[in-house]
Amino acid sequence: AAPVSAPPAAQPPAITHIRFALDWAIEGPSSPFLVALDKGYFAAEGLSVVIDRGTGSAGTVSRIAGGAYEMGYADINAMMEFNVKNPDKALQAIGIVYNTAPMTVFTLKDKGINSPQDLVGKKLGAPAGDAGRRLFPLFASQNGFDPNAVEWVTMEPALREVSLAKGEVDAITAFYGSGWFGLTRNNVPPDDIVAFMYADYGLPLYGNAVMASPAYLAANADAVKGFMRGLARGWQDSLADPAAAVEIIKRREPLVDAEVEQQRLQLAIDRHFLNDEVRQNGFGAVDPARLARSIEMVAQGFELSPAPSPEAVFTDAYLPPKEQRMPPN
Amino acid sequence: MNKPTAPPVCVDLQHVSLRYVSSGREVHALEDVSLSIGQGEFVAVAGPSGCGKTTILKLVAGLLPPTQGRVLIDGHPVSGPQKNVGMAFQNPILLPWRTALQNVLLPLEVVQPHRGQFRSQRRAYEERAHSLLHTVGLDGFADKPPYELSGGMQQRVSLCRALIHEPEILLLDEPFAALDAFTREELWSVLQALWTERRCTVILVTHDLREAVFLATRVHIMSKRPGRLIHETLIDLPRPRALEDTFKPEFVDYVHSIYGRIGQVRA
Amino acid sequence: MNKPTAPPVCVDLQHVSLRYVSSGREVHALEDVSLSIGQGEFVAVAGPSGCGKTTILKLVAGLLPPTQGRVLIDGHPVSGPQKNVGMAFQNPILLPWRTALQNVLLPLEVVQPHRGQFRSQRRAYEERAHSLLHTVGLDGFADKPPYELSGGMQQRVSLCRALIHEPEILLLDEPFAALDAFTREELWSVLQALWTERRCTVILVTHDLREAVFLATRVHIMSKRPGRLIHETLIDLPRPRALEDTFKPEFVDYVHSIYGRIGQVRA
Amino acid sequence: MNDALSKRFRTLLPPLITIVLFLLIWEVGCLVLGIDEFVLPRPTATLAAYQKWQSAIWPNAWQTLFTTLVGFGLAILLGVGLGMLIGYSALLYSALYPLLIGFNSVPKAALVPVFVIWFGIGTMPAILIAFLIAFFPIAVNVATGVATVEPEMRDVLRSLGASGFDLFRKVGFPRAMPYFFASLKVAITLSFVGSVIAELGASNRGIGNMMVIASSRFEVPLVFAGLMVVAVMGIVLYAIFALLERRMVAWAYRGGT
Amino acid sequence: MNDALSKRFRTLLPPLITIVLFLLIWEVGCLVLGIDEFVLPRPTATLAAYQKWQSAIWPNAWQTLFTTLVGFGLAILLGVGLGMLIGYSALLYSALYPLLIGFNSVPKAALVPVFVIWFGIGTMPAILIAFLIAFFPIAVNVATGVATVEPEMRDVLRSLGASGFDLFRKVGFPRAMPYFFASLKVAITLSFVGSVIAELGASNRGIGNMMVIASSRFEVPLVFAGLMVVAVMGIVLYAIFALLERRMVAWAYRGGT
Ligand SMILES: Nc1ncnc2c1ncn2[C@@H]1O[C@H](COP(=O)(O)OP(=O)(O)OP(=O)(O)O)[C@@H](O)[C@H]1O
Ligand SMILES: Nc1ncnc2c1ncn2[C@@H]1O[C@H](COP(=O)(O)OP(=O)(O)OP(=O)(O)O)[C@@H](O)[C@H]1O
Ligand SMILES: [Mg+2]
Ligand SMILES: [Mg+2]
Repeated sequence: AAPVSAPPAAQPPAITHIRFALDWAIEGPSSPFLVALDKGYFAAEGLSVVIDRGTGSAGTVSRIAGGAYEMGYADINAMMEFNVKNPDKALQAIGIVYNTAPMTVFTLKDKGINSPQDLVGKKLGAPAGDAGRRLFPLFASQNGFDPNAVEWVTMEPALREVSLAKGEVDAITAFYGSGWFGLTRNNVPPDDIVAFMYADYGLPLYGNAVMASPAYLAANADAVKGFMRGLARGWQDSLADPAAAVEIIKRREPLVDAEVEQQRLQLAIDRHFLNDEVRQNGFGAVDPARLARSIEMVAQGFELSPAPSPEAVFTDAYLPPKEQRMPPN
Repeated sequence: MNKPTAPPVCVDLQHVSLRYVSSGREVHALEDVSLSIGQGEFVAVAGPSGCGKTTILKLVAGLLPPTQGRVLIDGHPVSGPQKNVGMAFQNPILLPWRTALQNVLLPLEVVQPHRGQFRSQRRAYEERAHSLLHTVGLDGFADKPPYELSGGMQQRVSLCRALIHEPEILLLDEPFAALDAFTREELWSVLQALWTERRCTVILVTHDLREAVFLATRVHIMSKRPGRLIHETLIDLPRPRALEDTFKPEFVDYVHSIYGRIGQVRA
Repeated sequence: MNKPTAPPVCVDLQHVSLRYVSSGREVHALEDVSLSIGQGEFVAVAGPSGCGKTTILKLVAGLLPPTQGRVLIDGHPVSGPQKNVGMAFQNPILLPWRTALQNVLLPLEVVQPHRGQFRSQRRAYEERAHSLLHTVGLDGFADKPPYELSGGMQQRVSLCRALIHEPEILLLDEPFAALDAFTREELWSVLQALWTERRCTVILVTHDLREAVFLATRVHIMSKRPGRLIHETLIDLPRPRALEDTFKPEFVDYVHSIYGRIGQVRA
Repeated sequence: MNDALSKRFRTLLPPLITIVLFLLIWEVGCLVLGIDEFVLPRPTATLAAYQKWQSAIWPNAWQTLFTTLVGFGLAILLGVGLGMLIGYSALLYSALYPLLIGFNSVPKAALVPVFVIWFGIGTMPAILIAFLIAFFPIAVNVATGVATVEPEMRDVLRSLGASGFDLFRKVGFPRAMPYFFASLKVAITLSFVGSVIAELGASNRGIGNMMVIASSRFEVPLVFAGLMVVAVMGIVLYAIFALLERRMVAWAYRGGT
Repeated sequence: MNDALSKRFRTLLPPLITIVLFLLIWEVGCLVLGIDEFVLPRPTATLAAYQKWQSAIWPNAWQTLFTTLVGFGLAILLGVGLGMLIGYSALLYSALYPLLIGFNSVPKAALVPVFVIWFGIGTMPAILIAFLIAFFPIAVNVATGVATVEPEMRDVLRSLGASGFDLFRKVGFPRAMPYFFASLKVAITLSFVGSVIAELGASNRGIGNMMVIASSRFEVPLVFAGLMVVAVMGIVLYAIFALLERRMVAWAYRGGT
């Protein structure tokens, strides 16, 4: 808003408060945000940021749209679905964090499922809102089998890997990191784990992204730009020194196990934060062609019509210049 | 008592009938009862068990509305519980979470003007309660809960509760039934003294005709259910009446004549 | 009654003392009470309110253990509730979820041998209950819940409950206190007939000395708390005693002498 | 006939009015405050969702009702049994109460995973949770009812030489009935909650399962339609108990103003 | 002195024995049945987790205790108020009960998202859920207590011309105390459940939050350590109420066997 009287030049710009919602609990992969917060990168932009944990992408999207949070971090595909169902409350993504979507089908060696097609007739477990489960029809059709040929069992996240390990279900869908981690934590030897990451099986989707409502973005363009600048620095720091990033996480949430979170973070970096596209385009950006294709696929998978336009889904207008968001070497 | 200088009517039952209805069936408890009681009168009511004596007291207290007829107090129809009434119930219904003393104090916590002064005057009121308990022979039991008192003791506490706020109308439902003869007679004298002093209007339900004659200015006899008032005896004995007087012929005559009346009716 | 052919002792209190302890303080209710009651005897106990009469009944029923001394029934020490006892409590404690009839039937559902036959004999038992209710003048009230009965009616139901299982020991705690004189006297005769027929052992607590003399073979007078038995009168009047007999000089003498005794003690 | 009808009408009127009022306030409140559908759908939106999905809702509702009733039945049996024991015995009371309190302070949702792993996903965990969540209020109230029986009433039976069990059957239990029925009102609602949270945690069927699926699809009105169905089932069951209560403990409510 | 000590010891012994026994059975059962730690950790594993994370657990525990107590306090206030109203007025009873039953059949967890959208993540939703889940049992029991007051007792006050409020204060309320305390035992446990489920859904702090974190790492022993802490807090609060109860409603338990 325009100031009533011109501030003296010496005075720092007014502080903007931002309530920011994460997608899930505070864990290693949340480090870009917490590192930026902890190191004062947001404060340096004149922002006062509060970061709260989330309970899954669906919840986070609703909370941003509902106005409890100004900005947040959630699965871009879930956001698209929400946008189509609530057109007047649609959100917009302004920076991709998970460049490779993490949705994965996990199974175990002894289940005899060696390719996606072997899932036909099997029992799959996942929380109802799991992105992998929601997008499974897409995965199935891309891989040439009937998505209705599997049976789903709904379960809370904590039960998923255990159920697979215990033989309650034949396969699960999960984010790559948490699924891998959950199975190994439950004493499944890494060699026994079979994973079909959607990204490797014909679904070039994007994953989690920073988002906000277009109205908010328009009204607070400078603040949002500042936020993204700070976030890019947090991301770079996390990549440069994951151990230090986990230290920061641990300070914020003393309950986490540093070693575990570092594994998680490393996994996220290797699989999702960094790939050739990111190395080329920098943090946050999209490849317009890939985005368009992925929107098309998601619209088909979620039976969304009309399919959202790429401009409505994503804008790079708030990202800092490319050189400020390149990964460290 | 029925002289030209008759006192103003205090309690007035006009052609009162009462039917209890429960699960569809009716019990006809009172039939056309008319009873005028002057202010300061002491009326005793006797009658067979289940004839509606307690019901009459409840009507006067405003705990029950009559099915037919009217109940007036000081000329005003009774439409609900009254403020200036003290009632000793047939069962001494004491509140188990209160000590004997606290039970006696209850009316002072509820009835004006005491209620307003209760906090400030607590000491004085407790004194009063203690002295009442003393009068009925319950020294040392003030702090007991009711369930640690014997039946007769409970009844005496309940009597104190009816008296403590000095009500204008006193309704006593067989208040001495659980007491031995001597304690009972002591309390007759206590009650008589109290009444003489305060001149409140009293309705006493009793099965003891000596009690009725000793205390009352008028004794009413009721018929079997449905209860009607079938006989009235004015007791024209000098006051104060002493316990020795109960052996005097006039007294014994009154008792016998009432007794005979009841016998006739029952036969 | 105290002849060489004295019946075997049924209820035997030997130097019984009882102290109630509550919140640290003691109430000394009974002091060194000794009382032997032969089988088939009818003992009346009178005494000032709060002297421990009810306590004695509870001791005999095994509801309370004595603090000192022993209570024997048929020679066996009482260590808990007894099976062959019928008790009419001072307050007619009726179960509100049962009708009058069901309240009367209660002992039959609990006490052997009735309990075993209760289902099969239900009709007969209900007959019996109805006829008992009829005897006490409660025709037509069998299906009422207790709270729709008058005080005296409740007491009569409670009396029926004490009688229905034909107990060998009958403990009656002021069973007629809430009844009018005529009903009461009718019930005296009923009780006397019943006792003559069954010859159960009865302890009757009462404040009515005429009642005591009319019914009992022996009348005990108790002192004030701590209660002691201070006087015993054998009532040597022929049976069956009729209500008219209560006006006979022997009868009146008994009453007066006991009355006098109590007066002396109190003075 | 007409009279009976109008009487029934009069007993049904007040709750209908409040419920309609409640829904009205909700509807208008949402409209006036401009609350989004994905936050709190209006009753009309909920109803629309119900009508749209009706045929999908009912099989789930029956499943939930079934697990609830089985769990609730078990809760009554064991709650009354346990309540009776701790109501009677001061020793058992002091021995078991702390354990029970501790156990009940723990969210039952935390036990869902354990049960699922033991019994598999499906009906069993839901029944168990419905049972576990509901039995405690019953036990507490029955225990209180039994323990607060007037000793005078107990003496009536003791004077007949009645056994402990007779005492319970003839006095303790009837005397505890008002407490028991009060606890049923709480327990039946908790049973539903238990079933649904178990289904939320892990299941293929039931209203809880439907709710998670709906909420993951941003079908918030459908979530609320599920909640409404549960609420209505709760009300219907309550009405049945209220009838039973009116019959069985009329004596306790005899003062009814 | 010694006597008082040994008396205290004797009152504490039975619950200690049962709790120790319970833990023992759990421990041995897990060992014998070979139950995996990630299904149901043994008490010793739970204890180990507790000791390891102690310093991280307590701030969360205080947070949970705080929200629980605030919610519970509100529940007492409103529960007693509402219970009194529906206990007294047959009209309000019939008007409000069905609505309340319906509302309480709905899992409060379903309201967490709504509250989060309104109040954000944090203390407020937890307090509200703790309150909402706990007030109903209190209201039901207080209402039952008030409605079942013996009319004879009520008449004692009515004969004095007492107002409705006097009636409540002098008879209804004291008479309802045994019911009230019975409901507190249920309500305090439910308050904890409410706080924790709200924290599971939405909070940065509290035992519920800790449980989410722990379970997302499959640190099941830590999840159970959190549950144990909640259970212990529940037991401690219960002990406080039990003391209060013994003082305030001794009259009702006078038959104490
Ligand atoms: N609440 C009630 N509901 C139904 N009937 C009742 C109720 N109270 C009393 N009655 C009936 O009304 C009649 C009169 O009762 P009431 O209590 O007035 O008698 P009473 O003269 O006081 O008798 P008692 O001397 O035995 O106390 C009785 O027959 C009784 O059954
Ligand atoms: N449960 C109890 N706890 C403590 N004290 C009690 C208890 N029951 C009775 N008492 C006391 O014991 C004494 C004797 O009581 P009891 O009931 O035997 O008297 P009673 O002779 O039956 O009197 P009443 O004629 O008034 O019924 C009384 O002083 C009473 O206060
Ligand atoms: Mg009466
Ligand atoms: Mg007595």
